[in-house]
Amino acid sequence: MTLPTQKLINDGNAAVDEMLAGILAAHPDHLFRPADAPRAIVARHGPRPGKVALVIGGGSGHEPTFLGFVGKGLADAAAIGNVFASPPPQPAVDAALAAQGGAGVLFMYGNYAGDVMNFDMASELLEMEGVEARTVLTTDDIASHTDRAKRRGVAGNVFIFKAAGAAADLMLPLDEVERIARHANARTCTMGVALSSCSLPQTRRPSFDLPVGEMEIGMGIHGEPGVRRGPLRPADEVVDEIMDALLAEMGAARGDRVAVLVNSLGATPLMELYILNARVAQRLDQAGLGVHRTLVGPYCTSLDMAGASITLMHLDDELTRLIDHPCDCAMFRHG
Amino acid sequence: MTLPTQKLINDGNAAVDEMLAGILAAHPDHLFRPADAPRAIVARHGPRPGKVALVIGGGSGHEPTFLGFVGKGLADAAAIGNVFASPPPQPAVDAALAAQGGAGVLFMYGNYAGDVMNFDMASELLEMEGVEARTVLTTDDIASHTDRAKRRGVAGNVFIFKAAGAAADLMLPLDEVERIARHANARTCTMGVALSSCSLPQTRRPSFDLPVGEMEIGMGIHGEPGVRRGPLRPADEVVDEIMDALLAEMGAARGDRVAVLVNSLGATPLMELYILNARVAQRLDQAGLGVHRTLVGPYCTSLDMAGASITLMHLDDELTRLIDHPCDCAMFRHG
Amino acid sequence: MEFTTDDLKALFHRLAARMAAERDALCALDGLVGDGDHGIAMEQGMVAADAAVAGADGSLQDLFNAGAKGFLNAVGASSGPLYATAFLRAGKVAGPRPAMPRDDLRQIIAAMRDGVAQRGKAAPGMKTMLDAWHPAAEAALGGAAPDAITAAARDGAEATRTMVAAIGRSERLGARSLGHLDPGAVSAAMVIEDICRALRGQG
Amino acid sequence: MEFTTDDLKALFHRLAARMAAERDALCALDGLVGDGDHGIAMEQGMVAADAAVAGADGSLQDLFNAGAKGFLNAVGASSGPLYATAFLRAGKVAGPRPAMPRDDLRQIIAAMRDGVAQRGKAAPGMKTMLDAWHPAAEAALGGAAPDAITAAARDGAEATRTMVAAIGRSERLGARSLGHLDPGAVSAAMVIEDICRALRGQG
Ligand SMILES: Nc1ncnc2c1ncn2[C@@H]1O[C@H](COP(=O)(O)OP(=O)(O)O)[C@@H](O)[C@H]1O
Ligand SMILES: Nc1ncnc2c1ncn2[C@@H]1O[C@H](COP(=O)(O)OP(=O)(O)O)[C@@H](O)[C@H]1O
Ligand SMILES: [Mg+2]
Ligand SMILES: [Mg+2]
Ligand SMILES: [Mg+2]
Ligand SMILES: [Mg+2]
Repeated sequence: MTLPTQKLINDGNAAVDEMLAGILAAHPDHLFRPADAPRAIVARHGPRPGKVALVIGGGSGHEPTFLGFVGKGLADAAAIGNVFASPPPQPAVDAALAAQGGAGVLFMYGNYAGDVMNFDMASELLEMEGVEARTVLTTDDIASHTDRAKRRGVAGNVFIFKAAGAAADLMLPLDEVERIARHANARTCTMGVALSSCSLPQTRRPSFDLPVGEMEIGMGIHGEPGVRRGPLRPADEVVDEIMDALLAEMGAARGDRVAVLVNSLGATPLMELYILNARVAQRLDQAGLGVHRTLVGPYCTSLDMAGASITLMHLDDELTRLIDHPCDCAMFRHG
Repeated sequence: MTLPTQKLINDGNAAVDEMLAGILAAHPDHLFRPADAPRAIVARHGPRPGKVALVIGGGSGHEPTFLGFVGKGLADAAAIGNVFASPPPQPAVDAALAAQGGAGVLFMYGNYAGDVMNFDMASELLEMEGVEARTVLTTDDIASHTDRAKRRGVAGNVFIFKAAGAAADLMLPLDEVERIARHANARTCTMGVALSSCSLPQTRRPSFDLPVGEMEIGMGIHGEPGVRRGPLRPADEVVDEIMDALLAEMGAARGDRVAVLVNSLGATPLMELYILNARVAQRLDQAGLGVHRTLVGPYCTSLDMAGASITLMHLDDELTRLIDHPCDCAMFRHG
Repeated sequence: MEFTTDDLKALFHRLAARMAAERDALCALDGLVGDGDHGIAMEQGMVAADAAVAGADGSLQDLFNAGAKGFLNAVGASSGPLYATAFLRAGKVAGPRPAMPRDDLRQIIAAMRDGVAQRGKAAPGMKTMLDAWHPAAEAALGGAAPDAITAAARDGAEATRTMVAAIGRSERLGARSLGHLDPGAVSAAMVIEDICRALRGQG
Repeated sequence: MEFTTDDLKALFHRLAARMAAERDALCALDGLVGDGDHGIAMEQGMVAADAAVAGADGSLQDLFNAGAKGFLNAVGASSGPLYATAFLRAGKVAGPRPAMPRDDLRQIIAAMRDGVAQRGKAAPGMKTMLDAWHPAAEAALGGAAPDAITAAARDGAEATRTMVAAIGRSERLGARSLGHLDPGAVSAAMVIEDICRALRGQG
């Protein structure tokens, strides 16, 4: 029998609520929780009359995704689920009602069956309250399906939410914010590898078995198996495999520009991420692509999983402006 | 025989230089490397005539410490050592010469025998070039010695460097910047626990043996053993042990204010850090202490070690102003 | 002997205990094809449903509705909307009655199947919990004995081993999902087994 | 048979190979009381020193100076300044000569001890590499046979087991350092052993 994994937690079932208490204590200037809405987190600055409310959400365990991206210039609120579990409809409704300013709500979240069912129920409930809610799913994980519409949403969330949040902050109408969100999603591609399993706070057991010496290629952010398993290879070869796939998918022309995210799945430290980025930069240079901005760090994690993902957003003038738009979130700032 | 630990690296011996390449590629607007100084990293904005140059440094493997704190309003340059190894004198000299503006250099680094020897040699070399160099060691790890002067410098570096960097950015003279640095160090206390060993990129073996179910209390940031080993306990109990020690050491009066850092040693994700912070906030509240600011995340790491540390800086009006002073670094921004 | 609100409370209580006991095994199954949390979702959901039902007054339908709400709000995930919808549909069948003939549990099983199918938009053969609910519902409506309904559910769950997932979290696995059980189908067979105990008059 | 610049180059080459071979064992020792990297520092340092010395021309002193610089710049850490200073002091003893009597290696050992002591500000008994260098230097100056010098270094390293660290990275361990060897003393005994081979005329 495997021994429990080492975690600094109290009761696994209380982990999410205790985390939220710690977040609210750390970031009182950025975030608050509406009365009677224990799983809705709202930006102190950002939501305002006439502004489309961007409401994001999903399961916990991906921090700083989602709630770290709630703040002026980015998302207005987040609905918080249990670990790796879509929130039920109520927190999404709570978040939307607290954040909405009369110009409609845009729900954005990763494309997972559970999230779709719960957020759709939330939309129906909002409709009954007379609040218009639209939905844009993120589907950036190119390893998860050949059909774009069936892909998972993973670390590319950061750029996609950022573009939509900037559009909403610029007071664009719901149609426009929705169009931009779809456009941002369509131009964002991610692929990742895992070097270890994660383990849930409730079970404290590895969710799956990944022998030392192997890695999972195309791993999702919940420990869902990837496209294949293979021997752990040197960083440059891992990057090359991912970049070959991303560049083929993206079909960018020489001279085009991209935003880059080299993301830790949780346990992989900055040293390794920057080693990956050295090769990413070389590959982009060889492809004749310009780098507009590079983010490196834990942006979309999978609890304590070791591994990393690479995201490219294929910029155009519109997306560049939106990516450059300032934002001020508890766990992400720009400009 | 233990199997090699899972890392996304190429050649262990090249890890630091490849990391630096990845950092320079990611942050060209913030950082540059002077010609012929492969292990000196200098802020693009910040160094200027008449300003004291704050030069920090130490071994690699603690990212974002040190080079992530190089930037306008914080450190002017960093000298980069091998993994867990003080840089030799030359990078420190290179960094100082590239950053200095005629008002002298302040070296700040953690109190380790190797760093002291190498930076002292660097100071002697600078003296020969007619550049005045002073040194302030950080000694915030209260678990490492009863005698403050013999303690290690650990995650408290972030606040201590921040205060000194703000003083230098305000164009205060060397005497004042040095005084403030000592003052900031004297009022900063840290203690940490480890839940796993780290492993060096060259050996890819755990540096020490920590059985599942146990933790090391008072662990240093290089895997140096702590004050004792004990069974892994619930997060709240771990926080209580650390907070008891920090509060006793700090001797703050009710109504005083603190800055808080809940730091990951590398592999511990945000969820666990925020669970710790929930308890930290409770304990500070019970002690009648106000929280001026809370940082949560990987700020001073130990490669891929699982674990966390808690830092308190006991603020006064001067330190509050300096902590609030804006800074813009590749891996740390404020204001 | 009719199926009363007390029987329904007892059923929810048994389901909560059952899912708690099976939690780690269901998580392990989900770890192979999904995200490793199905046992947690089912335990939290049934425990919350049990608490809600235990604390509720009223008709069978009222209790089913309370269970639906309790399950959904505690869980979210895929299981939350699926079981919440199933319980709401069951409540409609049970209606505002304090008790019903035990044989109406056959319609309850079928209604739950319908709820899962409607909410999840899946069809049988897609390697989901529907692959347990669907054959069980067919057997129940066809008048099969309780043990045969249970067996149909179990066989349906077992058959997911040979299916390639076509919906839900494991859909992206493609052929890699072959050979593994669908965790939601396995837990569904357990739920159905406990309903069939009640149908048999044993609980 | 004198000790020539070629002999010195060979000595550095042997030290590089030796430290590479002992790297993981030294790292393991350092893992118990320090930060686990001593073998890496000694390998990188000696390999760099070897390369610098191999590529250098000039006197024994020139080669020692090149070795010092190569070691220091490749390593930093504690070992870097300590061995760099040791080599610089050795170079002073060797002087601007193309060769020297092998017996002068006794003064070299003593000079290296002095360099380590001066740079590290440690005293014998503090559980550092000085606990190998110091007894070896005393034995060398006292005219002991090469094997006896080697043994003195080794016994000194072995004696660190019973010492409580009073300086350096393991100082903060207090009594927890008891029972463990100091990695720097262990590697120093290896370095001294190779110098003693040269003193014996074997290399
Ligand atoms: N669209 C769907 N229709 C029917 N059942 C589904 C559907 N999507 C998922 N499921 C079921 O849900 C189970 C997973 O539930 P759970 O692990 O609790 O949720 P999540 O996938 O959100 O982690 C699957 O094993 C499958 O049986
Ligand atoms: N002040 C000192 N004087 C003499 N030797 C020292 C001193 N400090 C450390 N050492 C030696 O250095 C060794 C550690 O070297 P190394 O692991 O390479 O450096 P670091 O401690 O910087 O990781 C110790 O085992 C000890 O022998
Ligand atoms: Mg889930
Ligand atoms: Mg070291
Ligand atoms: Mg699941
Ligand atoms: Mg060491």
